[in-house]
Amino acid sequence: MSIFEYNGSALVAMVGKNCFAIASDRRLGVQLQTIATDFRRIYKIHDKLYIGLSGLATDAQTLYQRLVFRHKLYQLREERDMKPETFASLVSALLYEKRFGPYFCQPVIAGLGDDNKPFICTMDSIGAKELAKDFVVAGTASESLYGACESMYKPDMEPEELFETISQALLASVDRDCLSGWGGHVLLVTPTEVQEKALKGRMD
Amino acid sequence: MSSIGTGYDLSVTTFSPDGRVFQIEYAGKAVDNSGTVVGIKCKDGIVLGVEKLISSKMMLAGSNRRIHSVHRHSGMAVSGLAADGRQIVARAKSEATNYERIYGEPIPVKELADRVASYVHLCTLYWWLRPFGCGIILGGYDRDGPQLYIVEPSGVSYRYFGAAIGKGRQAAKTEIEKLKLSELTCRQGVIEVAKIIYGVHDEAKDKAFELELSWVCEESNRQHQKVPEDLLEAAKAAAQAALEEMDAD
Amino acid sequence: MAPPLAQWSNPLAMDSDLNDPHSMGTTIIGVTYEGGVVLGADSRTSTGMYVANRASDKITQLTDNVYVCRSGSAADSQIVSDYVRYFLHQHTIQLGQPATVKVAANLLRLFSYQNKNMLQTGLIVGGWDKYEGGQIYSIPLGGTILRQPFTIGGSGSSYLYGFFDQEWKEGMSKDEAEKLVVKAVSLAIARDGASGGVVRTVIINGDGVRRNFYSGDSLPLWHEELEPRNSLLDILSAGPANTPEPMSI
Amino acid sequence: MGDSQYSFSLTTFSPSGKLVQIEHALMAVGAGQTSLGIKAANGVVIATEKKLPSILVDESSIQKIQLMTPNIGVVYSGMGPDSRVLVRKSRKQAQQYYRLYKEAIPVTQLVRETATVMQEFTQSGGVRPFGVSLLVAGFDDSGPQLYQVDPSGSYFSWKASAMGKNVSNAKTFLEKRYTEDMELDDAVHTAILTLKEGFEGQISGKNIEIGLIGTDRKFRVLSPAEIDDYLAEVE
Amino acid sequence: MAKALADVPPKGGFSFDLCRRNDMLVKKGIQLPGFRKTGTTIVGLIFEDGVILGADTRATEGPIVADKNCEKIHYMAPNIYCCGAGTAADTEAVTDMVSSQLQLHRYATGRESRVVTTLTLLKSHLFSYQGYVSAALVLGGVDVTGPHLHTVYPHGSTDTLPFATMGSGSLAAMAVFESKYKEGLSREEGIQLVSEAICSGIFNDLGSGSNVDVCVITKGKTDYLRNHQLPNPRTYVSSRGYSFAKGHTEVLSTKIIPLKAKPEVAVVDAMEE
Amino acid sequence: MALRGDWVYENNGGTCVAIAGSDYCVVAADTRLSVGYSIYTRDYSKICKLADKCVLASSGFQGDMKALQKNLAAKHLIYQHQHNKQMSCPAMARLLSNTLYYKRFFPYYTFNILGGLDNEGKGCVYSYDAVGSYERTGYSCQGTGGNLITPVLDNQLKSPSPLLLPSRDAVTPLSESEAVDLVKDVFASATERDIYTGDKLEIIIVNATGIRQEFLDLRKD
Repeated sequence: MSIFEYNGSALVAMVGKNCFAIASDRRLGVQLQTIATDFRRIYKIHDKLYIGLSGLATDAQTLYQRLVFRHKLYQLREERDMKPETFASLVSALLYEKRFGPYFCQPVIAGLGDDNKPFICTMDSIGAKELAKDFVVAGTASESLYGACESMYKPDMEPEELFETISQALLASVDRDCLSGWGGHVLLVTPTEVQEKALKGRMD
Repeated sequence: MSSIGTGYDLSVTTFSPDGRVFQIEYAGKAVDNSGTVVGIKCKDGIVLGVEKLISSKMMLAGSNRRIHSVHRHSGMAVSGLAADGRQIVARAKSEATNYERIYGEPIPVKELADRVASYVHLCTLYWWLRPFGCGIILGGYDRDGPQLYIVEPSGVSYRYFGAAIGKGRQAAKTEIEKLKLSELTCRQGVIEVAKIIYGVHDEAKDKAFELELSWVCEESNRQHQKVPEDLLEAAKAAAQAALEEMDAD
Repeated sequence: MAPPLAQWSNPLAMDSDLNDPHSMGTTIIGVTYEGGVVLGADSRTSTGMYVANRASDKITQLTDNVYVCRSGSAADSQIVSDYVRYFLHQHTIQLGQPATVKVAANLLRLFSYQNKNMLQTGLIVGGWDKYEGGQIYSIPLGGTILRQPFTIGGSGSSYLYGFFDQEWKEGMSKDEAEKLVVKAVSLAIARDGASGGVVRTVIINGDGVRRNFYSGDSLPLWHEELEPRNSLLDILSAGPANTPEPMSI
Repeated sequence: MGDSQYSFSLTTFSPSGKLVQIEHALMAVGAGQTSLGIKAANGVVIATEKKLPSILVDESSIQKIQLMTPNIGVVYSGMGPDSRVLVRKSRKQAQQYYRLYKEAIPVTQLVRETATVMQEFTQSGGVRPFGVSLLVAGFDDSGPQLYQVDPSGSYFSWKASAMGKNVSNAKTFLEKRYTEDMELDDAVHTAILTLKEGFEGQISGKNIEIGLIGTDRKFRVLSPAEIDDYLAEVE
Repeated sequence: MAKALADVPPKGGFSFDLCRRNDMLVKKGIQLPGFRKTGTTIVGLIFEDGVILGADTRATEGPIVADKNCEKIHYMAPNIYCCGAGTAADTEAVTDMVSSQLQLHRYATGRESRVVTTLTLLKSHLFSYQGYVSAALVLGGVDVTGPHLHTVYPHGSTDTLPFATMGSGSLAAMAVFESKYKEGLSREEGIQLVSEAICSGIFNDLGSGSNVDVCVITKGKTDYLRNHQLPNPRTYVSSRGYSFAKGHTEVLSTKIIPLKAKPEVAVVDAMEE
Repeated sequence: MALRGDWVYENNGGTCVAIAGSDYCVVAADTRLSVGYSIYTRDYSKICKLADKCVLASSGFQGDMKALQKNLAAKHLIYQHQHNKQMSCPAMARLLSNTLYYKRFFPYYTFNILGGLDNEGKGCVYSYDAVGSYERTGYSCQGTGGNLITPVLDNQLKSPSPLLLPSRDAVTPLSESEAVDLVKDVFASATERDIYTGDKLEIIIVNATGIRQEFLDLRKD
């Protein structure tokens, strides 16, 4: 068994026109046994920057704590929020530091930059950044998500359409992955507001 | 300016106002008051000779040697504080073996002299060390031929044809200068060295002394060795004879 | 639906081949002659089955008068020779004269020996110095050092032992020696899959160093070897006159 | 550096509550060659005298204004060798920041890091304070910035500042000439005029140095020929 | 201060504190995740006035394409670039680290970086990790001593060549070079040949794909031709498309958090005493 | 790649899709045959016509694919001789299942989809695992790109739950041209992300008028 399959997860972020959405499933399992059905994998760094951590939940939480610590330190020191690009580099540096004993975590980072330009990015567990203009995925359902997003994604979607697209992609994908599911969380971030929605999905 | 320290002579790390380091000069004095040590470079090798002053008649002849072998091909004669000398010899030995271990060939005499000099010099640089109270004559025979060096307590080192340190160095040097070193063989050199040592010995101040002789030459197969017993006795006899001849004049 | 019996076998297993450490299945030779030495090597560097470099230079300069032939892991032999070159430079400056071949060889030996658990490299050192003339040292895998009148190394050497036992003669001339080396390397290239490309030689003697290069198509052909010829692509593009008959299917 | 736990700081309080070592360091700065900096609306300029001990020194081999990052330059007054230590440490710090965040270090951050080093040297065992003040000129997302860092480790953001031998005259001059909406070219002219005040001898491209940064965010040091052109404009 | 810095990574060092746990997991039969690789074609050649480097743009994770348009030609110095193959994180990290060292070295010396300096820094890092940092590189640049092209293998061995290829597509690309390379190519011929070699890798090696990146370095000038060729556009887009009407997805709950517009802070210079 | 140890199979990659409609069946597969990082050929048809209204698409190990096709063809020939008619698609589905299960402990390393029209002229798709477990569905996808395509088909063709009573028809609501369009799009998508899928798409459309073949170029990298 791959260690990524211990808890199971599905994460996806997608870019729209001046907005982005990041979504995850809600299941936390220990292999095939479901432990929690309202688990959150997407963490807020600041109002316009979110990170989703797929993979081993214990590592995800540790990593999240370190990231929040580093970000708060940065905020105090520099009196500003981190740009998404900067934050991605920080995550990458923290992961690569453990090159030979990695956190079993594959992060997905999504944020709005200075001029509300959406930024999304994912990495492998040792911090190899992958910047994409359209969508990024991670987790046990990543293959399905790749397929679904590759078909369904359109450039320059408005927030409503973006929400529908990412939700459909997520739900379609987790239904074909037994390690993730139980609906989903979607965060839709536009320059003016954040919409946080819980999706209804198959409960298995 | 005065050559006494007046407070500037307490540490090796203090210069006097006229730019001297008194501690090193004092160390030199310890050498100057010690028994004479002579070394000459003959055409086929090096001869080292020491006037080893005997402080007590109870001392066993041949003990407390002042000539030491450093490596197969080199040796040193020590004048001044014998204990300090042993420290230097120990260092020289380790440098020599270390060199051979790394480079696979015996250490060149020049390199050995350099390293020993650096070591001696090192002890003149820190307030928590004192300089060595001894001078060294280093002789050796390597692929570039026989070579002779002096290492002073200051860490200075020069190469010589003939060298003398200790009490009778002035007289000894005068005597060495009279020799035709480039024509002399070591066998002859041994006799000459013995004569010089006997000649410079001050019977009035120092009672007894023992002559120590070593060589490294073709005859010793380029190895540093004590001079053979019979030759030593012959040299002693010749020196004694020369002395008596001089007295007779 | 039942799960499929097995997921596919690791389809990426084959990329291991190119990620193999870079190694030089090699033929290297060192030969002494009257007045100097000749070093020779092929030029093939391979990773697994892939020829990573067909014109590599395995005869590396250490000092003005000493060269080394490298075999085994490319990374290891490069690092060892880089370090030794650096130490020899220091040593040359310290001594004020060129390092001897023996010193160079001994440094390589020391490195190979001290890190024998980590290094996969066999070396042949050759050079000339004024003390011992031309010398060849072989430093095989574990850090042994052997001085030999001639030595061969690398995977191709197994085809050459008998040849050398027969052909090597004491007191060869420079040309005879070089001819022997080129012939030997080309023989090994013919038989050993891990050796190939061109032949490089380095001749070192009292007058200096000379490098020679023998391209693959200038080498003699041995038993059942084919004439080098242009690739099929060249023949096809040369035009209808040379077009070979298509094979009938 | 004296890292032994027994080594003690050389900078200690005097009975009157002053750290005289720091004051002495400031004296060293005050005795140094004059440097100044002006923040314009669209950039920053820093300038300094470059008087050499002898005409035999090859002036092209000496550069007093140095780059810390492509968009931050620095000049010192006081002991030249001390500044090298600071510049080296700051450059390293800037690179470390870049490698962590893949983003150029903001001027404020770099100045603070540099100031931290200077402060540490007023409190650590076995070391003395730096005998230099620095003028740091940079241009980042927060616009053009000019900072002065002193041996105590304190730092200030300035519209225009001067330091070194001619401080008071230069500052008075700058106070008179400075306007908020000054363009970079005007600032260069003002800098030259300020340096000219109290300059001993004939000013030329060879005995002053000017570094500037504009909206292109590339700090560069002017060549003697370029300075001569500016000098011609001023006259 | 010291406490706060405790979490800051030591310069370039690795942290091994999770190794024991991870080894334990492996012993329990758990598979460690694969890392993102660039199963890559990278090439380089020397032409009449400089060096041309080329790379494909596919990054893979097992049989899946993780990134269709990644950058594999890394900046080392203004006159030196480096193509990377192998584990993506490693190539990225090692080139970043060395380019930072070079930058400091340039500041300290005031001179243009040399290719050999870069080569030595790379190989000594890679050798010290004995191949565990798996970066295979093609390094090219032009310095005072002329154009140079080197390959660096993960174990730290290096080669100096007039034309070089690396990565899983290296055989395909080398076939092109071996048959068509000649000395003294012109700039256009060089770019053409490099593109052809990369395309050969893109089409014949499944680990390589998507687009062609080219970097031309000549004395005093570097042209990075990102996506020089795009030989693999998507071949079909559904005419019908997938559009989902608003409300298509069933939503359980919605929370809307309005974001305050950033208050316009009057620019006050930070002062600190 | 050598066949190492006791693992005697290779996976030659490729993806197959089939969609059943009310009066048609679309069966499609790419034509890339590869192993490891190499492409063996860009033009290998993974689809085989077994009977007039019955086609088989398979991916997996090419050797087994070929053997299985021959085996079925032979059995079908015998069937024709014995019954003097073409085998129906449901019958062929059962035959295929049996053939696969016959080698339960040394299976054909193939992932199959059988598509065609049933006795009533309705489209039918049968999906298999390597050892013969099968079911009739409205659409199916197998092979290396299967994981990528399945969720899209799920989303677009959402089939009624097999648990519903009375059971509903497992055919898709799309028209034939819509289905072909969908197939082309999902393959183009899968080719973007799956390295083993590409080169060319072969689409077989079975309807009352017979069998039609279409091709679409895919990415070749």
